[in-house]
Amino acid sequence: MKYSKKDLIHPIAGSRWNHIWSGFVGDKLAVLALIIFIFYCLVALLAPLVAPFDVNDPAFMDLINSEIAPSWISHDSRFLLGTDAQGRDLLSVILYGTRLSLTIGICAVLIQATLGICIGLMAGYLGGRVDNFLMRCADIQLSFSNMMVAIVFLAIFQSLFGIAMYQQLAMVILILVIGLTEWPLFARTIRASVLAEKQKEYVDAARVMGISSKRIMFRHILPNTLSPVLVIFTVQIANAIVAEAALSFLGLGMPATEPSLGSLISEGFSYMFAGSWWICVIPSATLIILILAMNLLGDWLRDHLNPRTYKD
Amino acid sequence: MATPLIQISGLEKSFSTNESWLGQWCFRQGKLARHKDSVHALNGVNLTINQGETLCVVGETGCGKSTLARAIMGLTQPTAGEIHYLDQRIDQLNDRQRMFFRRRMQMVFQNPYASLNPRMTVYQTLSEPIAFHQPQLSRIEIDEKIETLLASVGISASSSDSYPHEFSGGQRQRISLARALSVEPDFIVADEPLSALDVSVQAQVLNLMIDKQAERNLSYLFITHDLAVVEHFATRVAVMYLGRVCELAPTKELFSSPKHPYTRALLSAIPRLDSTTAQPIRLIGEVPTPIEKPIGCVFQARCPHANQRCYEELPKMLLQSDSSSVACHAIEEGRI
Amino acid sequence: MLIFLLRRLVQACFVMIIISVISFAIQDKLGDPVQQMVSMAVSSDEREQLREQLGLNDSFLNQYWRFAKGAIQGDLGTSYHYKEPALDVILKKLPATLELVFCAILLIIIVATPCGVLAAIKPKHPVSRLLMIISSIGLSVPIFIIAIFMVYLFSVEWNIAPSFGRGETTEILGLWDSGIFTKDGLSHLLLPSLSLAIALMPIFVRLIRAEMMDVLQSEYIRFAWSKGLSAKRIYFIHALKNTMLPVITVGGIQAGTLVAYTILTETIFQWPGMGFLFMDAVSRVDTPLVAAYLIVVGGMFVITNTVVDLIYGLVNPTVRLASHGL
Amino acid sequence: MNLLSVSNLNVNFKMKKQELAALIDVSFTLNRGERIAIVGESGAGKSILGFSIVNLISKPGYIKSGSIKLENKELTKMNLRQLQEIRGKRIAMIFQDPMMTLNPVLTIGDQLVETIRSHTKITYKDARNIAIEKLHNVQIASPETRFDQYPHELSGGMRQRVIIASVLLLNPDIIIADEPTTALDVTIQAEILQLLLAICRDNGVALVLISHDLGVVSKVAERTLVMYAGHIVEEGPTLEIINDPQHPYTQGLLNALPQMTLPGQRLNQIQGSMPSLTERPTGCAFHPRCPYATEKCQQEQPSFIHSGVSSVACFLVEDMVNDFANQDEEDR
Amino acid sequence: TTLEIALNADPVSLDPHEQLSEGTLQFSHFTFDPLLRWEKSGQFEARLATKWQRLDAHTMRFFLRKDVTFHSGNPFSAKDVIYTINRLKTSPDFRAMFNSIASASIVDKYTVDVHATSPNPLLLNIMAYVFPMDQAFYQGRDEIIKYGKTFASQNVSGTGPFVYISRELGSRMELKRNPNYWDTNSPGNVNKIILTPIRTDSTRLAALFSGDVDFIFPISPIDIERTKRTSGIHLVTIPSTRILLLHMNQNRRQEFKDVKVRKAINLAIDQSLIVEKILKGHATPAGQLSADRFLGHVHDLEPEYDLRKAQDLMKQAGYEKGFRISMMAPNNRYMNDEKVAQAVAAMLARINITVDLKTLPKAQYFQEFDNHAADIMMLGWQSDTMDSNNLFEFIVACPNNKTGLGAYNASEYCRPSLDDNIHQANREMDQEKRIILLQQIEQTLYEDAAVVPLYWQSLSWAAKNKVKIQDIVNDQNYPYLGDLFIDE
Ligand SMILES: Nc1ncnc2c1ncn2[C@@H]1O[C@H](COP(=O)(O)OP(=O)(O)OP(=O)(O)O)[C@@H](O)[C@H]1O
Ligand SMILES: Nc1ncnc2c1ncn2[C@@H]1O[C@H](COP(=O)(O)OP(=O)(O)OP(=O)(O)O)[C@@H](O)[C@H]1O
Ligand SMILES: [Mg+2]
Ligand SMILES: [Mg+2]
Repeated sequence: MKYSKKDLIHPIAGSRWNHIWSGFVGDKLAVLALIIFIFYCLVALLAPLVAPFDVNDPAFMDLINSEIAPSWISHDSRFLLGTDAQGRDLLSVILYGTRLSLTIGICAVLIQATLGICIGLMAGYLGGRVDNFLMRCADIQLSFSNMMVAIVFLAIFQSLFGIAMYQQLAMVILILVIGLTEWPLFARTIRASVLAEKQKEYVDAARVMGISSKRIMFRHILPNTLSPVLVIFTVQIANAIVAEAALSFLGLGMPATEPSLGSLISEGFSYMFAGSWWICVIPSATLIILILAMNLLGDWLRDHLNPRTYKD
Repeated sequence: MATPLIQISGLEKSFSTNESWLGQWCFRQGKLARHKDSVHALNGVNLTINQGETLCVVGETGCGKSTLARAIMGLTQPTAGEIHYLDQRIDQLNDRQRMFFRRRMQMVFQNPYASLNPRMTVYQTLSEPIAFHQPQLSRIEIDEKIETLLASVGISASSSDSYPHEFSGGQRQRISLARALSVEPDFIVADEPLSALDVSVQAQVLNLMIDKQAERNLSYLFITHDLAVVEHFATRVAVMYLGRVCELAPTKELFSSPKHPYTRALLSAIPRLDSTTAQPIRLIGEVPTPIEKPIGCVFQARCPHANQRCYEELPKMLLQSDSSSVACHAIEEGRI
Repeated sequence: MLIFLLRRLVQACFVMIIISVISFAIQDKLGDPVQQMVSMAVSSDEREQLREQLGLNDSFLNQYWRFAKGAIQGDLGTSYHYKEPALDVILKKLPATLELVFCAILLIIIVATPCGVLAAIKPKHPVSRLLMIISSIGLSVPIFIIAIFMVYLFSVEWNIAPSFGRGETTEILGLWDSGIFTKDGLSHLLLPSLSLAIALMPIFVRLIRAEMMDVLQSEYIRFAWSKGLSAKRIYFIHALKNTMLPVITVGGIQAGTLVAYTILTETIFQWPGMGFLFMDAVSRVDTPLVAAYLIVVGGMFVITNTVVDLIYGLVNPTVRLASHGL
Repeated sequence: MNLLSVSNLNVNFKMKKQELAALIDVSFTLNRGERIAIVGESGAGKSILGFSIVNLISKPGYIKSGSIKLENKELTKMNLRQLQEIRGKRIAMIFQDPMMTLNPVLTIGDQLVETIRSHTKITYKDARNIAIEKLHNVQIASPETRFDQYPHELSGGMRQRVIIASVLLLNPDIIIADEPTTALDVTIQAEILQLLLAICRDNGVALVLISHDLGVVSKVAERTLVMYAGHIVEEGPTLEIINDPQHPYTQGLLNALPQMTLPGQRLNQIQGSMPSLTERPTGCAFHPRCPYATEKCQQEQPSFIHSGVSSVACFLVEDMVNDFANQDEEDR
Repeated sequence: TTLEIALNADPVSLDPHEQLSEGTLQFSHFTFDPLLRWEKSGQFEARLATKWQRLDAHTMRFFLRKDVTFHSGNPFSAKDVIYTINRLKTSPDFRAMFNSIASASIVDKYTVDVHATSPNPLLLNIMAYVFPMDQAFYQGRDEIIKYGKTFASQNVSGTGPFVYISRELGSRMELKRNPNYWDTNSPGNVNKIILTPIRTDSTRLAALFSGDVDFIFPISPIDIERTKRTSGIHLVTIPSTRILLLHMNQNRRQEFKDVKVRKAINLAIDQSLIVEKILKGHATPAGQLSADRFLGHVHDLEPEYDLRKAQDLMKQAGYEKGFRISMMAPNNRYMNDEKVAQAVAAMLARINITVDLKTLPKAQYFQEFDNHAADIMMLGWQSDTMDSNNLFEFIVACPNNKTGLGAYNASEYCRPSLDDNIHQANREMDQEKRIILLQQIEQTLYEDAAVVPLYWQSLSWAAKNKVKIQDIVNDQNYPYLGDLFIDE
């Protein structure tokens, strides 16, 4: 068969990134999402500077101040968003919580991506037995939800380091748990793209030139498979943050002394009926807006990079 | 006669279609048996390519033309048979050993939109093989080399920092040719390099290939569907059918007196501008798929002249009076 | 077909062995089961004795060997808390979870399909824009927040639906306790299945939309238009069937997510299903039950994927299961 | 009266920032039973023209102005329901790639029967009989078994036959065939073309054949339109165009064919390539590649003039014709 | 009338002797009757024993109620009591308590003598745990196995107000009124009980608010205000005797050996604030271990909070700069345990003690507790015998593996003189002398600042208004549902 018509359509002239950028500026929603995301990142980075209180200060937590409503209700100007049940300034806690959640999300996805990309590349490029084996592993991995893996990991870490160590390492462990559970998504997507890219003749051309497999994999194929990765990356950060929140909600996540957004929500939930709604609602809103922004960004990227994400 | 540049003998290649080990088990007559499905893309191909000539390979879709090209280039490992490059056997080399031959033999691909890495500029595309094969060259020498290369294929050197998508199909195909030429080979395999191009652009690329051949005494293995191009460009033509060469002849002889029934049908089917040729010869029957290894003549199922012998015995390539060779029992027996 | 199933079986065994090792490895890492069984006043000697009785002091290999031997005969150990074979306990809770999941999936199919199709064929229409906005937001609200607010609004503030449990159940065929045949049971099913459905719906609406839009671009749809077929036929016969292929595969993959979500929903709604049982077992350190749960879920995943593959093969004629060897 | 007349058709693509013109002032007519061909290089707008006749241009594209009349009915103004009446029944289309044109999840039979049943009210059984008969007509062996098969079980040539059968089901007046054989082997191509030709001849169906292969065109069409960058640049009887092309583009196209040069010699290439929609030059779109281009060509769009049996849009020809006319006048 | 009740846990087993836990004892009160039970006033109420008399320091005689039948229809008599006591002595969980009873003997069909091994002032308190079981019903198939199914764990025959119908472990239990219940004077009118365990506080509360259940326990302190405000629902709160305290491990930390440091810690922790803010006043700040109804309670040992003085003490001890310690607390065992621990950590920061706090689920916490894994550990304790000495024995007595004393002494605090007093109090039959002994211990503990008592938790129940729970709940959390009256 001769080759399909689709490839023939001339790509639009001008630099690819230029094109993407110009499309981006045109899309108000995407710009808004990006601004929100950057804002969150800044806030997370600068939390120690912007937070009105230092959460590490022993005096930060004072029971006397517990459950003060946000300043527009209580008119207590010390606490803009009110305080939680422990008397911590909610704004500061949320800032630090966002920092934690984002760190966990991004680091976890970095792990996922690294693992997934390497495995996907290998499976796709080498094919055959290797491919079969790796994809079976991915299947098995998928059959555990991260909730279950988290429990398994917690247990293993605890027996390795002892319970006391565990809480110091909670963040690292969460990153590992979330990072190690969702790599199949990356792997499968990359593999699918690699399989498609491998068919393309530029790979053969490189082989004919005698270029080594490793170089072909990483210098030729990988850059061409990155657009789906970018899309999944943003969406997965959102997912990772949600996963962390869910684990914290079940009491398997960050310890109460170092609350992430998820643990704040889960803790605040018990105050819903009591009328101190802000302890739950404000962190929830913070989380939802962050995730919404990430998802919108992912959507936009998906539409504009038009990548082939994993389907089968 | 001088040693041919490339000599291919008894080349076979089969692809297995059920890779996984478990998938190979199936029930046959109520018993569990292991069974490997395979596609026999090449079934014993013998060819030679001489220095400075253009050997065109024609044949219908799926007859194994690309597989042949890929086997020569070492992109697939043949199942059986030998490939020689000037007396040296090259079909069983590993990547390291093949390195030398990579410089001697190069390839141009069909799809100009897929054969260039979309994430690499023209400069990167060209400098990679040069730097790889001639590590002694300095930066400046490489730059110079690329400049001359680009100029020689008619691309302005100023666009060397552009990405492939900024070029039209014809330009890309010329860049592909430049890439192949960058290591200064003396043999180029071109797998349908024109089929994606428009007539007007086709001419540009074909001209370039003709020019380069004259310039460097290149040899081509040229795969195509387009018999008009073959007639124009080829020194000799090999007609393939279902993984075998069924007729091999100098161009003039082939077009003036096609012998093999398939060649005849093929030539009669070309929609020519001028002639008001008679009806094309209609081939009855299904185009077979090369799942089963054929016994007898591969063309048997669609051949109007097939007899019992064609079903049983493999026809041999026999030299004809006009220096063409044909593998056909009917011709051997003088039935046609 | 048979070979296909056989292949799945081998794969399943492989999965099972890995899962069993892992789940067994965590056995005594979750905490001390004995602590849960005795009162505070019981002396440490007594506890040690009990531990000995339970075989908790044996070496890991010994314990695993015992476990594996039992597992081959379908005995995944005995739950400390329920004092019954762990498998039985889980299977007893299975109907509840399955009903919940089934209702959620039904809701998803009923709602997501038309929404996705609408959003795909009329992308500019205000309704489909609204749908997309809602699904974007829906995708961003974690399920536990959805569930919490559902409880808060529907049962506490408005008192429309019960907030926990399964309500009245009827037994059918003597092996299935069903809640879907009584009004009470259905009303209990409402909130949990709804929140499960809401959490997964956006994924499917968007997926169906994207796939449908892809399919609508294809040549054969254009050909169908050129044949003068009615829009209904083109959308629902030509396009939808092709759309469903990737949706089915993704659906199979989402099974893992579904399991995670059932854990969350069941915990919040006190739904007496497997997920709730699992969390309970974890906090009770009922390790045999935890291990059995992991194994059962792994098994279910393999089964779901097999079923998904079978369905895929049915819908997609180009994938012949026969070609896997019949 | 013409069966189909297209006049001053303009088709645009509405992109984010700009409007791109894909077809500019295209006019032609088609008579009952006539076979015409549209040739041109890739991207000339041939397919767009084909699709716009049945109003099937894909999304950002729309018909900006102009009219398409089927007998007396204006197609551009019709609503979907009316169009559905026309499509398939009066005007049928064959697409380029038989591999992609049939829905992979429906059987051949389903796809044939639904076409009949959506236009006429007959029973499934009758429809099936018609379908099988048509399959037989396109020389498919054992149509009964094929009827229940899925497209992937058929070879490419077979599928193209099925597609031809499916457009024949309702005996349309016009068949638009958009490169029906490009994806096929030469031998199969010949068979399909013959089949198409025979069917058109036998049933008096008008054919619009879209192709870039002048050889194919010469075998089938009575009249040929040459397109370049959204314009029709030359129109006339096929033989005339092949033997005596007027427009420099047509000339170039023909000259570039390998047959036109001696074996082993360089071909007569046209420089450059066809512009994409975004970079269409002013004036005559062909002027950057035209060896005879003048100042005027860069600024003005030549109009379509009759010269002999064919019509051409080129200042060169226009000047020549004018010269002839002047000479005539002077002579007189 | 049907009562739907939601508790935080359900009994592990139907066998009343399998596990000594709140759930089991609650269940025992539903389906069995004790010989005697606690009244709200702190007195004993005669149930199956109509009266009792002390024969000597070792022996007590119980006169049993006549014409009582078990659910199985078997008549109740003295042999059932003997049988039950003997069975209790074999139960791993109850053995510790019943070891002090040497034997029980039949005097006549309705009279029983109970002999203690030594003079035992708490004999009656222990006898409150005797829920006579139906000997004829259980005999021969009455083994107690912690891990496995037994006859007794699946079948019930008691004399109690309710008859067991069915249960689905972990999600539902049904009981119906015993038609032959002997106590015809009881106002109770509940015909059927459906008991659902709901673990999550908010879900349980939501179930009450949405009308799915009639009666719940417990209410999280956070929700108390809201519950009070909700119409149609009423709330009953009773201070309980469960003490929450912190252990400061003196062997892990040199600093804790210094009484000044311990005192400083005690002074730095503001029990009242914790109770007010975290428990919403739903507990009683404690300055000692014994609740006020215990004999050991010393009236004027109030919790002290004085930050200045605490800082001074730290300075005197040479720890002005403070030090760093580890602390562990459970996070799902006691009401808001995790928050309390956090608050404590914050309060200790004020005297420059930096606390690395770890909170664990109870399943893991008590393992760590047994290992004394942190410098400060939290513990809650309810005295089984409703007596101070039980607290002292487990919490502050010198740890001794043989006698089992000090099993929960994570302070590793050891003062032999105190142990002597505890020992003495165990056999002192004279109430007055005993009070002095116990109060002395409490006073010593206070002066030594051996542990940090935090508060006595309160118990709260909530129910629909028509359910008159105020009459049947008590500080041990054994609601006497048999006497529950529901307005129609
Ligand atoms: N990697 C592969 N795996 C399995 N079968 C293959 C593979 N590559 C080629 N084949 C099969 O081998 C046969 C020969 O293929 P090949 O690509 O050589 O044909 P071709 O003559 O180049 O056809 P075309 O004209 O379409 O390019 C075909 O039937 C094809 O399906
Ligand atoms: N959906 C689209 N959006 C934007 N431009 C389009 C679209 N479809 C087609 N075009 C452009 O319109 C022009 C005409 O396209 P058309 O498909 O008619 O060409 P063609 O002559 O049929 O070419 P071919 O021989 O390759 O089929 C091309 O330049 C093409 O890039
Ligand atoms: Mg090929
Ligand atoms: Mg086209």
